[in-house]
Amino acid sequence: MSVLVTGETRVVVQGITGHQGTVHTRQMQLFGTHVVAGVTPGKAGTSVEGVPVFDSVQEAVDASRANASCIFVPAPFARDALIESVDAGIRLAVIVTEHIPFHDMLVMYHYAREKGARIIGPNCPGIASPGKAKVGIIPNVVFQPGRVGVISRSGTLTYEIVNGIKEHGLGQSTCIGLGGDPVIGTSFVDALPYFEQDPETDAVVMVGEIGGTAEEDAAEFIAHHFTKPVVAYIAGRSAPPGKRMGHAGAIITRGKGTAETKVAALEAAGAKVARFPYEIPDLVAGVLPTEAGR
Amino acid sequence: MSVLVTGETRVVVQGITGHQGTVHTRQMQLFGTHVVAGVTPGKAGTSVEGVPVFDSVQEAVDASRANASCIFVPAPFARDALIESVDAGIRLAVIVTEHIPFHDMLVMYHYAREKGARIIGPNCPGIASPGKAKVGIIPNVVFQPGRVGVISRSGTLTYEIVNGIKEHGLGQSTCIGLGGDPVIGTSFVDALPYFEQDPETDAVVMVGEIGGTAEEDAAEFIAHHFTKPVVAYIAGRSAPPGKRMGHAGAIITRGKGTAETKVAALEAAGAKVARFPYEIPDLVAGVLPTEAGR
Amino acid sequence: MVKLAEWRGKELFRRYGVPVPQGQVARSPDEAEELVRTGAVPLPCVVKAQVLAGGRGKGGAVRFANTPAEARAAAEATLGLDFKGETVKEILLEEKLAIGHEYYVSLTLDRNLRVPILIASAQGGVEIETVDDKAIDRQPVHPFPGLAAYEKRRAAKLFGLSGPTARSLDLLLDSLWRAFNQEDADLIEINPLALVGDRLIALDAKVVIEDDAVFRHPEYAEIRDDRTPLEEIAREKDIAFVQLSGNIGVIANGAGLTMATLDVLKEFGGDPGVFLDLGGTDDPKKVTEAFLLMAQAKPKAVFLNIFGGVTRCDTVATGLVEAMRQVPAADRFPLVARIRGNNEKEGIEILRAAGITATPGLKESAQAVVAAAQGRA
Amino acid sequence: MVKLAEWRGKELFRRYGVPVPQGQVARSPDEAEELVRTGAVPLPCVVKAQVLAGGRGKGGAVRFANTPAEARAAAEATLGLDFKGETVKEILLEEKLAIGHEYYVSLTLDRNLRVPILIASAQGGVEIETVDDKAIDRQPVHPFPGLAAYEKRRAAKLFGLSGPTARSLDLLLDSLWRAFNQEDADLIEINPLALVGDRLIALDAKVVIEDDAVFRHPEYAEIRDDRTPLEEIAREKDIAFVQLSGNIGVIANGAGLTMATLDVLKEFGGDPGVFLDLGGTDDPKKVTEAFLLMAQAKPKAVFLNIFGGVTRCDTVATGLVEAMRQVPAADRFPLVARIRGNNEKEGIEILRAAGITATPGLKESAQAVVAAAQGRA
Repeated sequence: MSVLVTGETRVVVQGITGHQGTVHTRQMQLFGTHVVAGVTPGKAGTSVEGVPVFDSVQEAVDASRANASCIFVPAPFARDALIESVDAGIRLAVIVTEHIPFHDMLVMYHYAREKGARIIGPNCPGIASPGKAKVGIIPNVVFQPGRVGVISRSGTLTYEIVNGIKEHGLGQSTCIGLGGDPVIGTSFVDALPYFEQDPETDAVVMVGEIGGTAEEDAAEFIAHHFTKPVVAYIAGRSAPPGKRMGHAGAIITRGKGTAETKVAALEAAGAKVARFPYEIPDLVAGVLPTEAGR
Repeated sequence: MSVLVTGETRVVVQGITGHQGTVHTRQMQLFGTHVVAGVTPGKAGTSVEGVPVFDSVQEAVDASRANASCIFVPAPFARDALIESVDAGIRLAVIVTEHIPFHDMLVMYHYAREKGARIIGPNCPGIASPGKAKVGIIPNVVFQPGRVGVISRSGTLTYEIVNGIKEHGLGQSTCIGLGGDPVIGTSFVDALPYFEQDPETDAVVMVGEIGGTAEEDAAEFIAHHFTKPVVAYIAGRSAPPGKRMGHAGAIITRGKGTAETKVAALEAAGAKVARFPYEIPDLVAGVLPTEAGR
Repeated sequence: MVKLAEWRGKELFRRYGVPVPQGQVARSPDEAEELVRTGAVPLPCVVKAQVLAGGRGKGGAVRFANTPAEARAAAEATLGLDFKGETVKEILLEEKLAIGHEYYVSLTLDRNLRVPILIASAQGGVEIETVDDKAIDRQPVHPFPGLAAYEKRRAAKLFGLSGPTARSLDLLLDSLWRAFNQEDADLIEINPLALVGDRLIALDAKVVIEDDAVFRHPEYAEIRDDRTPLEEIAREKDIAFVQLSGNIGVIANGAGLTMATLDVLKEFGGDPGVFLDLGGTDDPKKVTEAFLLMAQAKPKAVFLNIFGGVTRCDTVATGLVEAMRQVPAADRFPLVARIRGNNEKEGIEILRAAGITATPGLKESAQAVVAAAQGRA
Repeated sequence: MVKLAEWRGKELFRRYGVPVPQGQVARSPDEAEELVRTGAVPLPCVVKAQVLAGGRGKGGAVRFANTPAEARAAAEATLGLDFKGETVKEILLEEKLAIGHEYYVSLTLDRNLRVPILIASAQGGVEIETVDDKAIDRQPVHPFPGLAAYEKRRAAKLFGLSGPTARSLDLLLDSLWRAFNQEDADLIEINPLALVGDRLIALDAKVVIEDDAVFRHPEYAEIRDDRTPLEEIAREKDIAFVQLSGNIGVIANGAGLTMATLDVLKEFGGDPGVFLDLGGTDDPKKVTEAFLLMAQAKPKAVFLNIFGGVTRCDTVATGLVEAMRQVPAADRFPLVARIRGNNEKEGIEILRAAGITATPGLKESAQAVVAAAQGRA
């Protein structure tokens, strides 16, 4: 099993000939991922790190049977790249690209949803299952195979925490970096059911941030539908309130969205909440079934 | 069971205060349907045939727990009516209204699809399960409870055929009139799986027409995924080719769409194809399991 | 369907930014000559009959002119011409362009996929149904995100375009997409789409507007121009009426039942020619109107085939009897009625009392009406 | 975020057909007086300071004038004023209207539902967060079908409007919806939306454009006006930089890690004030630039917290050492570095060689930097 990616995952890299695309194609390969095709319009016939490049995702899929996409194309073209991958039949797209206008992402999200495709990101580190596959940019070095799932809204902080789990002698089943943009394809609530159903996951670490109500919603889900132990951390407990003009945003999340409401909701749902990142590994070790995941 | 409607179906009638809405509310009630609410903006507080009228579908659903909608509102407002019902949580909408621009229907179809709602129609007679519920306008008199499913693209011809089944001493499990518009919410291929899974259906009568490839697609589905006997009829075998400007339409259905291709595909899929409507009841009786459905 | 004449289609193209040749419509030889003489249309020019049927090039409906006098001559030769049943009342005069290549592109609805579809071929300038299937590219376009950049790139690749020409295809396809949606089009077709230097220009324009959407576009209400006069009257009375060759008139309710009736009539050797669909009405006045319309089409015999579901058979019968009273003796026709369903017995009784044969059997009634049409009854 | 001044918001409203009072912007008392004297702005008029902060009415930033001289006086009293930290450089002069009722309406993103949301209240003219939750209506608007007629009817019902006034709300909401999408807005807020006779008029305009979409709207690139000068320099260098009160500078990579660092510093009694997010960069030149920028903010101490995933710790260290060499002696600050991950050992070595304390422990380093800021190190 594992979550969303498996040993059968075959990745097409959209924007493979750019700097990031090329660097991370190599890293994905080193992780053991089947990177089967790349796409850059006008570059068909070339290759990057031994991976053949095509003009379109459809041509790439036809030639390589790719079933997941990793999108590195610049923000102005990301919307088109995602629609192209969905139309080519890809049902898992990791969008690494940052600075995509949320109006574009609204279209991408709902389009993918109608077509039954899952987006991770944008502006995210992606997904990785040690020993199986990685789609995205999480550093290979932080992983070792194990039974702890990680779901995070952060980037580098995720690496730090995943690495902490490894250094504690534990390993990860699957780690998903959701991305921190206003509109993301996969939220905590979307991701948790996969971990619930994954027989290779014994516990989940959830790394949240202040703002929005994604953590409160996750707590609600955990309370009613999640049976595995959860360790959570909320970054920004002591952050100053953002400068925000207009008050419409606050109206939506009224009475939610602060570190306090998130921590309280998660604790009420039975999660162990770490106050600092370095407390996480001990808490995880404490909730794991005896000897599991080591 | 039965298909899509059950004894638990609770209907809100959108456009209940119009002539058609009022007449068919009464007919649905006489069929035994729970018509629990009506909607006509500006008419809240009144009632039609004893059914309370609300300004909006949300108010109707809140007050009546309606779970299906029957839409009679005029074509220019049908798009809004459907979106309103979907947004209010309705997951089955029968659109009786005719002359809805297909550009509107494209939006309605894909929106409902993203939200997991099913549209029957537009420009259709609706759906009925004798002894359970009717959402739409199929005349009550043609029904009697039984084990024959009917799926039809036609209107009056459906009544004729359903009535023929009754007069032959058989009865119907569920009858769906799909509607004949360019874009319909539920096609043969969409409807057949429900009948496959319905333990109360022993055989299905499929009433098609020339044009499009819906019947060919249904044949494909029947060949691979449908295990119950099918009797089909294709209307328009001898119809003259339509006057059509431009040839783009023909390009799409190239080599399909005629009565011949439809009949051939259905016969190849194992269906019995009637040459005339009056042949249907005998064919149905012939394919039914012994003594079933009588 | 509202089918726009070429010149109207090109006016629409201009509004949406699709490049078209410089040109203007004329309705007389004087006007044609004047357009060329004043330079409104540059020379040499093309003179194209404004008819909806295809095959104009081969059919002599497209001519060329190098001088104002030639333009007049072409106009004289074309105006008033009968082209595949249409009389030429308008001609379009356009600059003649040096064409590099001819492509095909269209947008229409794919009913099965339930999305618009972009059809493209590098083999333009010929009827698209003569083009090999493999040379035609079909791309579904989802209405939510709309036409995607990758779809436009694929079309450019198919056409072998790059650089500024690919960019102009991009803009052209965006314009077509906007026009298709904003005008509620059923079909927008450019054939040929011509490469002139490094520019793409729509040499022809086929635009069909969706009938049901005309309420949003009142400007189209007046230009539905492919109906017979009786069809036009029927439309005004909101009766579905189709007139073809054949001598049996069919009045039924519902398109499916009408088609099934046709099938049965043909089976018994009949030749149905006028179809009148009452739809859901049972208003006796409307039924009367429908019959009077039918009488004007002068059928040899008429078959009334009604299944009364919502419709009541007795009120249809009442309208029918009234109609037969009003039809002038000269226009009378043998009538066979087959009515079933709602108030069937009362309806049959009303008809019988008026001397009209009425039975509930489809097969028997069909045989009877065919016999009547063939003078055997 | 690109926050538009009220007058810019109203210009945008005008373009989209949202009714606004007749008015014009002025930048001097002369200009203000002239606008009124020439009738460009009718009397009596309102003189509103163009600042982004709310509460202008109570705060003396809105004045009234009945004569050109009064308009000049109001302009003189307002221009140059310091309002909640903003200096008033522009004023908006507008006709004074007879207001019947004040409503609230806005469009913004609901991140959770992942759709825009229409927020309405019949209690306008006050800060919306002071309005009772039950008096606020929230309607999600799906971007595909767009704003639906039933949603507009619900708003009209909430406002108690009918007839032509309801119809004008309809048009107004359609305009807002178009503006929200076409301008890539983050927020469009009208508070108050005033009923004047039977017309609805936007008395205020708050419009925020999405930063990430400015590439589609180059006209907004020049009017981001809520940054400190250092933040502006950082933006030009494409470095995420936020300046608040507090005396510890934090340089980290990634927003989450930055926030976690802040949490840890606060835990140990620190007062972090400047945040600099290196993001994914490990270009030594960029690291140097970032440090020089930090030096200008004059922190008491700086904490470098890097987890090298993609980023390499050694190149960050190299950039840091170079930066410390360039910082003028007067601007030097105590530095604690905590680096982990990719090439961690090499990085620590480089820093130690340059005399910079570097450890891999977050807790210990945080304690060290707090002590340094408090002069205890």
